[in-house]
Amino acid sequence: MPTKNESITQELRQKARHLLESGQVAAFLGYTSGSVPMVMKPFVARKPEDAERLEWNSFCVLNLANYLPPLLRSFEPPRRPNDPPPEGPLPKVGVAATGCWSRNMVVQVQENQMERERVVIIGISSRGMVDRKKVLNAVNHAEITSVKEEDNSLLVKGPGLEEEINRWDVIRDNCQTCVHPDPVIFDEMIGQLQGDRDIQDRFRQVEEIENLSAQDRWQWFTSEIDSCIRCYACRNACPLCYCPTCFVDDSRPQWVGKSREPVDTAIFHILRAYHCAGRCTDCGSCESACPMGIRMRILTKKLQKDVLDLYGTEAGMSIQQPLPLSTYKMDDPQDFVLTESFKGEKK
Amino acid sequence: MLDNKDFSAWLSRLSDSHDIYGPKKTRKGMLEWARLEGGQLPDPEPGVPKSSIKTFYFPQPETLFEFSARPKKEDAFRLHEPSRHQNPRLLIGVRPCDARSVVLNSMPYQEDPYFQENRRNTFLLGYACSQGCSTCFCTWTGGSPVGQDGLDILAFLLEDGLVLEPVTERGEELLEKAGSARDLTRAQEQKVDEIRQKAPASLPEEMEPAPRLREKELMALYDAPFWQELSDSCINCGTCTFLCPTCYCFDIQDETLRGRGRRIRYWDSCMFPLFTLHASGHNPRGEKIKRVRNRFMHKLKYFPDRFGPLSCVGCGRCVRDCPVNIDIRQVMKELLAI
Amino acid sequence: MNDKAKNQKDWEPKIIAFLCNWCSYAGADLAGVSRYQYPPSLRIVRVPCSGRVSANMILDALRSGADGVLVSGCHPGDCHYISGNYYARRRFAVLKNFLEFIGIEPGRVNFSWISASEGEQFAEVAKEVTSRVKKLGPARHLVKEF
Amino acid sequence: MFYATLEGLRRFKIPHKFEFVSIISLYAQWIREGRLNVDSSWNSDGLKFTVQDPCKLVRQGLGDAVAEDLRYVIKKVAGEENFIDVWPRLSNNYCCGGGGGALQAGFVENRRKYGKLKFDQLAATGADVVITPCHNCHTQVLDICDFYGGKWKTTHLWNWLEKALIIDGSAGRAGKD
Amino acid sequence: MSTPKGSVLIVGGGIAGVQAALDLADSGFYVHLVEKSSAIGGSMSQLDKTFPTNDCSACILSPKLVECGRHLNINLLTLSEVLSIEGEPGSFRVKVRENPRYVDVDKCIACGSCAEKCPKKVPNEFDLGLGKRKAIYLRYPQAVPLKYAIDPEHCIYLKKPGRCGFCEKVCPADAINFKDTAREHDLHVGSVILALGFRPFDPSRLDFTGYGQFKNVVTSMEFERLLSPSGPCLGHMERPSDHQEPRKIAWLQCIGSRDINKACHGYCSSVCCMYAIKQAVIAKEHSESGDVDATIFFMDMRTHGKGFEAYYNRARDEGIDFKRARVHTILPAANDNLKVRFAGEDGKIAEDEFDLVVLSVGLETDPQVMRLAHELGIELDSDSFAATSCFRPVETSRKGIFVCGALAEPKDIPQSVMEASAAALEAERILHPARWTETRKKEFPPERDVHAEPPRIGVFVCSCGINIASVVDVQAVTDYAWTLPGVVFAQNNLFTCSQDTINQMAEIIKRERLNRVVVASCTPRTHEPLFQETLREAGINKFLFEMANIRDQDSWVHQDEPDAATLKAKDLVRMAVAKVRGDEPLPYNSVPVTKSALVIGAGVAGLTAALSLADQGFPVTLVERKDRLGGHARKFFRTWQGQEVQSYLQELAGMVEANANIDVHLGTTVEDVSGSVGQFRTMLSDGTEVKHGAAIVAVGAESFKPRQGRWNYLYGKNPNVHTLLELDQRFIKDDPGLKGLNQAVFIHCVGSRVPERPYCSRVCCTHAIDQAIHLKEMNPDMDIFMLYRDIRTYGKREHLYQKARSLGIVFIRYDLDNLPRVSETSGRLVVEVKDPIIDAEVTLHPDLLILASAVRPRDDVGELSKLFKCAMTSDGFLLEAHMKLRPVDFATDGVYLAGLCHYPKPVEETIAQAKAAASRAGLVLSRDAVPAESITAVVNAQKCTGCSVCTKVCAYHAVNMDANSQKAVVDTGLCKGCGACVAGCRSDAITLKNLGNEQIMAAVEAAMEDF
Repeated sequence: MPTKNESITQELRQKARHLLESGQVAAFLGYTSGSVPMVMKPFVARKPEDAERLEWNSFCVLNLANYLPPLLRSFEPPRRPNDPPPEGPLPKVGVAATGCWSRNMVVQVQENQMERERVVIIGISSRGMVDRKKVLNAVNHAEITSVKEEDNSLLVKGPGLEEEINRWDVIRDNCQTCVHPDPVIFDEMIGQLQGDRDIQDRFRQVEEIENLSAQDRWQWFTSEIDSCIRCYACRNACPLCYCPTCFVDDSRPQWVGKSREPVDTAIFHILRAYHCAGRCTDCGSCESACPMGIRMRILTKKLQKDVLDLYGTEAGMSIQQPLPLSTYKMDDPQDFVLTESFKGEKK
Repeated sequence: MLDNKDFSAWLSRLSDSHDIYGPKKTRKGMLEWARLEGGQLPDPEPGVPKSSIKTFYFPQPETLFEFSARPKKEDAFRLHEPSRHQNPRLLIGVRPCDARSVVLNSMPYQEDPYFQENRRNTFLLGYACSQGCSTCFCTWTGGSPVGQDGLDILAFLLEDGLVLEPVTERGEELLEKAGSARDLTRAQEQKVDEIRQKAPASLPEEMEPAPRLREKELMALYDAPFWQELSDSCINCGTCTFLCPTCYCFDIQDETLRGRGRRIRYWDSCMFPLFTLHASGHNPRGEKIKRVRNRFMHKLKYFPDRFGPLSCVGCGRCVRDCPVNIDIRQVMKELLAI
Repeated sequence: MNDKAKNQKDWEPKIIAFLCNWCSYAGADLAGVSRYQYPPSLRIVRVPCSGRVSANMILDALRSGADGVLVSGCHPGDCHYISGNYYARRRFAVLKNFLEFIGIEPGRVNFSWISASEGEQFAEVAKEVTSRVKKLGPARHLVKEF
Repeated sequence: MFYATLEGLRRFKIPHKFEFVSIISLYAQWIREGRLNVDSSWNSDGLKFTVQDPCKLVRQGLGDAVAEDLRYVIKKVAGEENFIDVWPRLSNNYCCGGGGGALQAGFVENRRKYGKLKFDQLAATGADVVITPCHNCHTQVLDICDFYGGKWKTTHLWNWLEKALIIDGSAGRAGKD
Repeated sequence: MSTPKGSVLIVGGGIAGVQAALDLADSGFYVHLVEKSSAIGGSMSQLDKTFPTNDCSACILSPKLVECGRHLNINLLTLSEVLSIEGEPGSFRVKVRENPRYVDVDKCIACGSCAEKCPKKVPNEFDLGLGKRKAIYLRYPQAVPLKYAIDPEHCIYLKKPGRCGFCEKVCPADAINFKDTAREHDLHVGSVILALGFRPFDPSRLDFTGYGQFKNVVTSMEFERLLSPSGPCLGHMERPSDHQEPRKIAWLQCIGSRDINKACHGYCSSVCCMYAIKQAVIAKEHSESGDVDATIFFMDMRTHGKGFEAYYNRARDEGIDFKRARVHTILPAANDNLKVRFAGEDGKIAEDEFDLVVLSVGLETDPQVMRLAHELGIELDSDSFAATSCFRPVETSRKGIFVCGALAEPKDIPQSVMEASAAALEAERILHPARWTETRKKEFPPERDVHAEPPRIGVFVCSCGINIASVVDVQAVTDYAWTLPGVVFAQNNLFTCSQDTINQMAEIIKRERLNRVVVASCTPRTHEPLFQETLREAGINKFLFEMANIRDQDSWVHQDEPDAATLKAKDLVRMAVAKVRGDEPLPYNSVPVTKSALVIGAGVAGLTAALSLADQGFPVTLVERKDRLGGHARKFFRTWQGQEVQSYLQELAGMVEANANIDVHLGTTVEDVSGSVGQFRTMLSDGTEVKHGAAIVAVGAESFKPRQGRWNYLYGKNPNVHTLLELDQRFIKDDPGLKGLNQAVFIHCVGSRVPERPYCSRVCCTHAIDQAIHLKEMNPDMDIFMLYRDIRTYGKREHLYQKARSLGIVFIRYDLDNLPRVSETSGRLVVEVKDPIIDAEVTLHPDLLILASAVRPRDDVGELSKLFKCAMTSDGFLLEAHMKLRPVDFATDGVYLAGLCHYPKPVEETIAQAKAAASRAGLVLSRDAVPAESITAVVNAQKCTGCSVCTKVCAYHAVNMDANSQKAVVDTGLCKGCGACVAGCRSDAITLKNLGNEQIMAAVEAAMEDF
């Protein structure tokens, strides 16, 4: 009997092949496997037969929304910046999407990065993706040469190594605390929607840090990022980071030094996260992409928590809902404002 | 032959006059370069540390000079040398692939005073690899798990100590201070030989791609169709470049701070949007596919055409840590197939 | 050099104050007109609106060596540009929490609403912010050095 | 009668040439004009006076002017320093509580309950004498003083005017007791 | 009439006078603004906050005052009085006496040294005597002109020459002139506008209030000062007796209003209910203890303005206690507290004790103003307000002399501002041939192109007499400035702003070929324009300039720390130099104007606006969606003053049709709008494309018809149930059937002030009562019952209410919990309602049931508002740019609104607003080009991601996505330079000219420089 992911893979190939064959899409964006265990390759199927290379498993950790806008652009006829848009409908692209990916697609639509009509979304309700680093920890960083996946376990093999690991134990933190595993926009579904998950302590990681002293928080933050090599994998894996010139690349003004110095690295991480405030869906791509094992996701998670607490919104839940930092309410909380807290203190 | 205690004692003595570094396991479980003090020994884990040793030759950032940004002060616009590191550095536990990268990088940086100064000032004590990892392929690139290129001293790790072989004169000088060296026992000699024999065999079969690639026609490689699929999955991050021991591209920037300024050199990556960006705004490598291609063409074609060897030591870092599993070994095979 | 100065006992903090032109900057003027005295720690940067102030600017001030930052705008509803301070309020609420989350001491980065007629309040805020920053000591966390 | 006529003409907008004047205003006018000579020196004991402003005369009738005249006369008669005003006063003074037929119609309990407010107000002045220039007020104030145990004397105005009157501007007072 | 004079006299420098002055001066007329006190600003400057937005009064007023004070075409005559006006429209001779100030305004730098030294303390009239000022004084901190004045009543020297004279000794500018004398001015003007305002009613007349007797009874105006941060207790809210914060405050409404008994003011003062609520809200907010009990004693809560009812509801939710009770007396209690006795609606007597009682005093005309009016031959009405009529709301009895603001009737600020613009329009209508004949225009030499030059910065460090120099070592600062990068000249001046220094500065700029200038002196808010003008005179672009505020924000606030202040001054200069280095010449943006207008809607508002503009020679396109002119007003019988509406409307429509300048498009709607102020292009549904410089939206509203639901009351089911307008129809037809009726019942607030339509429709109380009176007059035997919630016959309309009651019309109050119930038995209407006064159910059998139903916004207003990029309120009315001070402008420049689409209002207010809108539109149409902001946002398309954050946060719709490139583009005509987009942009793709991130960062970095 095939595993759940094997079934999904089959159905995904079928649907992608159909979309490509029928000409509904010019390409289908999914994953294929590569040469290293537990690392999947985002893959663009351009011909119906490519669909057979598509694969779905628990290691599809990078958010495919990240690839969509440039992929869609690549199918537009070339034109100069001020030429009018081409007439008639433009080619579409199909894509597989879990809850968070689809929410990032919503944000991309809201932020004018792509048109909803141009993507055919095959929804997959997510069962959570595996954190390669957790697996490595579980085997004490022994070398792994193959991993076989069952529905609820992973069989890990390497030189002198064979171990079965409980799948849920090595699921990424963001997936373990994920509330919305279902796609919010899709054209077709593979499998059933599972509904929102009831997670009591979805912000536990954040709260643990909040409860530290300022000094300890700084200690945590600096030690978390001190290994950063400024490779920008976190930024580049993020579907929100589409600026042609990122603030770190700017030299006029020079917001932040470009090299590996603690203050500049800190400011890079602060601003990168801050720029995601109200937009981040906690897809975890940043953390998954980081070669140095930095848990920068906690930063965006904190912002997600505050935006939810302060303004009651979560990113990408619907195309109509305004992005929280480009809107306001008259009675937004303002206890943080000194002159307002003066009032409070005197009370 | 030094037992671990004597080795430690030697290092401890050396640390008065040298800054000593070696790979240690971090709290996150990965192997990384760390300052070793008071005779600390590196962790004897197999494989290469996360970062390559290029940090020591090609610091991130390197201050080229400093200046005052206030034209009317006495030191107005006068450039001065930054205070530089004084003590010689000794790196311990360098894997032969990393050591070889210094030799390769030295080729384009022949005339670079900063690089050469750092090279003069840095001593390498290498650890021979007794077993290749699944991502290793030094043998393809002209290296060897027990190779000596770039090292001052090569060590073989045995259960009860290390066998140290001087490679350079200055390595020999350094070793002289080790003092209490003992002669090798037969068993130990056998063990070293066994490593020399078996280690290369644990790696993929030699292909000698460099000469074959040099022979290929440039444009045929450049126009190969597989680049498209490769770039489809690439996210243009700098992981491969920054972890790579032989990626040596840099950018330069002036920084000012509170009325003072400095010019720094820091790592660049052909993956980044500013790479080869012209002042006009035009970038000959404006698209992802061109950047991805550049990285591999540089390593596997342009560099060999210019200097002979590949600009790759087969350490496997890029293979291990690429978030989208772009594998240079695959690329090599694709290119060789053309 | 900077550090040495900061270690001295008579260290006076430098606080960058981004004040909106229409309310808080005018409030600061009124403090002067009314001769309310406050510590000489503020370095006021006049901006058109608190909505002009971005997270980048605040971080840049800290990176440049400011011991503290104050951003002050019109009271909600009073914005000369209709809604600038409402957007600012959201940006700052999120930023302030976030900076504190990563360990920037509460009191380093401050926000206030001060109207053109609140000269005394301006002086009060200046005193309060200065005393908070003084208690924290010289900023170190995000100060760029070379 | 006075008020009924006044209000009748006013409410039904009956054209008329009447001028409504209270005797109190005339007293005041005459005192001002020197036609009535009064002197407060008789009040050597310093009897304290206060006043009730009758609704029909002041609030609903002729307004504050007559009430001011009333005070003027009292001050002249009893001495400026011996007058203690109530609060509230003039048009805004409390009703005695005996109006609207309450005195005649037999609602004794209710009337005295309403009058309690008046009693408290007058008692608060500590005055020895309450001038009530209205028969109805007079009876009510007299009754509540008695009922609630007040210490004052309730009188009309003329009783005291007469005490202060200087006859012929020279030889003592008429009716000096 | 020969060519009229191109100048106007405005009497009164309050907000109405100031608004009229600015409107006129900006549209081509020279204005003499006469103000009795030493500074303009009027009553509004004394207020703390304004309702319903709680805006800081000084903050929103100040910019207007400053603009007025600096205006080249406004001659400010403070301390002045009008003596006489002779002549006729187009040519009046006016005598004005300017009383001596004893301070030379050209020299005074408002440093305040004089007042500091002046030994004579005087009760401060600005604080209504609650605080003290000196005999030499500034009326208030933001006074315009910002010049001191000597009060001759109290000056020791002026009383006894030779004594005192300290001010003269300490004045660093030699500005004191004890020999100053009164001057008389003979002015020749074409028209006159009276904006003399009101005075607050003096409650000492009302002895029951205890005002003047008890310290803790204050008037509402006094309470404003107690709340104000610039007031006597610096905004700490103290009660007078012991300077403690009051915990329990009562407001007493209708003090001196709606009182024909003692106050002799039968009218309603219109504003007191709202300001009392505002004060209660602010008191709660202000309170340091945080628990203030606020109680408002009222008769009818009159929150009939835009946003007022919501404000009232919010106040109630916030726990302010509204007591429908008339207070009998304030009694003294222990601790200087006050006991308040009152009878509730249930008739029960209750008592409560308060720390402070605020008397919500009404507005009345100052007797001095009455005398002046009398002398000028201006007729006043029985309430002593200037007599006007509904159809001519700003015209006085004397031709060519107009009135605005509270002088004509008590009113709030927006209404006054509206009338001010309307009065300005009336003057323009007479004087338009003389437009631009008397105005002055500043000429500047051509500007040197400095683009290619390296920065050559000049730094001028001001001593400001001793204001700066006594604390800051100005010489050290000057020497220091020389060392800064790019600085090629630095100089210290005694007074940088003095005329001779200014002239010298212009010379130095030329001689040294400076291309950037820094002045280190006082605040740019007052002085930047002066120095910028100097740059222009010296032939360089005025935006190459920065100020370092080393006085207001340095020497004055660090008086005891000269060393630190000097260090700070150096920092500030260095910051300014760093900033100015990056400044670039900016264009003096302007947009050429198409000198014609589009008016949408041909009701009373649209017709009036169209005529008002056409009469001045501006072509107007008038668009009406229906196929005839007249709009909503075609259904009206008469105004509350009794004038017939239909005949007026016919006259108005006739004039419009006859006017050659008006192009009427009936049965037409607006399809599309593009462009911005000065250059709109509008497509009409009939295919016409209209090019116009300004637009007035006057699309009206409609009457709510309660065909079903909770407010139905058998409307549409029983033939005897009418709306007000339907009854008006019967009046217009003079329906004889109305005469024989026995009983009529009116139900107020049908569909207004209810959850689904929470606003008050403002007009219905007056309308219903007027109809009731009309019915009663037709048939005095008819019994008429008004079922109401609060009677809102504001202003002089209160007289109608009084009349209705005197006619025997019965008023029964109901509330939302106890709605009247209407039923039918065999065709006969039965109305049941509970009368709270007699606490009993009343059953009525009316022959006629009239529903005073709501005025509701039209559904299609939203479409139109989108076309013109205008905002709407949550109620669906159009939202003006600023509720208080820009009541007829939209946030979009060049678009104005009038009439019912703004909010329900009676015809006289509609006419005033339409004229105001025409006046505002005239500001644009009267000039060849309109200035636009120079410091605007600019997009770097290469960096732009097209994410549209900038377009979302722009309040002016100035940033849009280019349809082709999908990158942001800025419409510089609309951009106001606030920078919200810049801060919102993650990729630094949009920036502000001369206020870009790089420049701000340069200043920040400079601040941190070690030296």
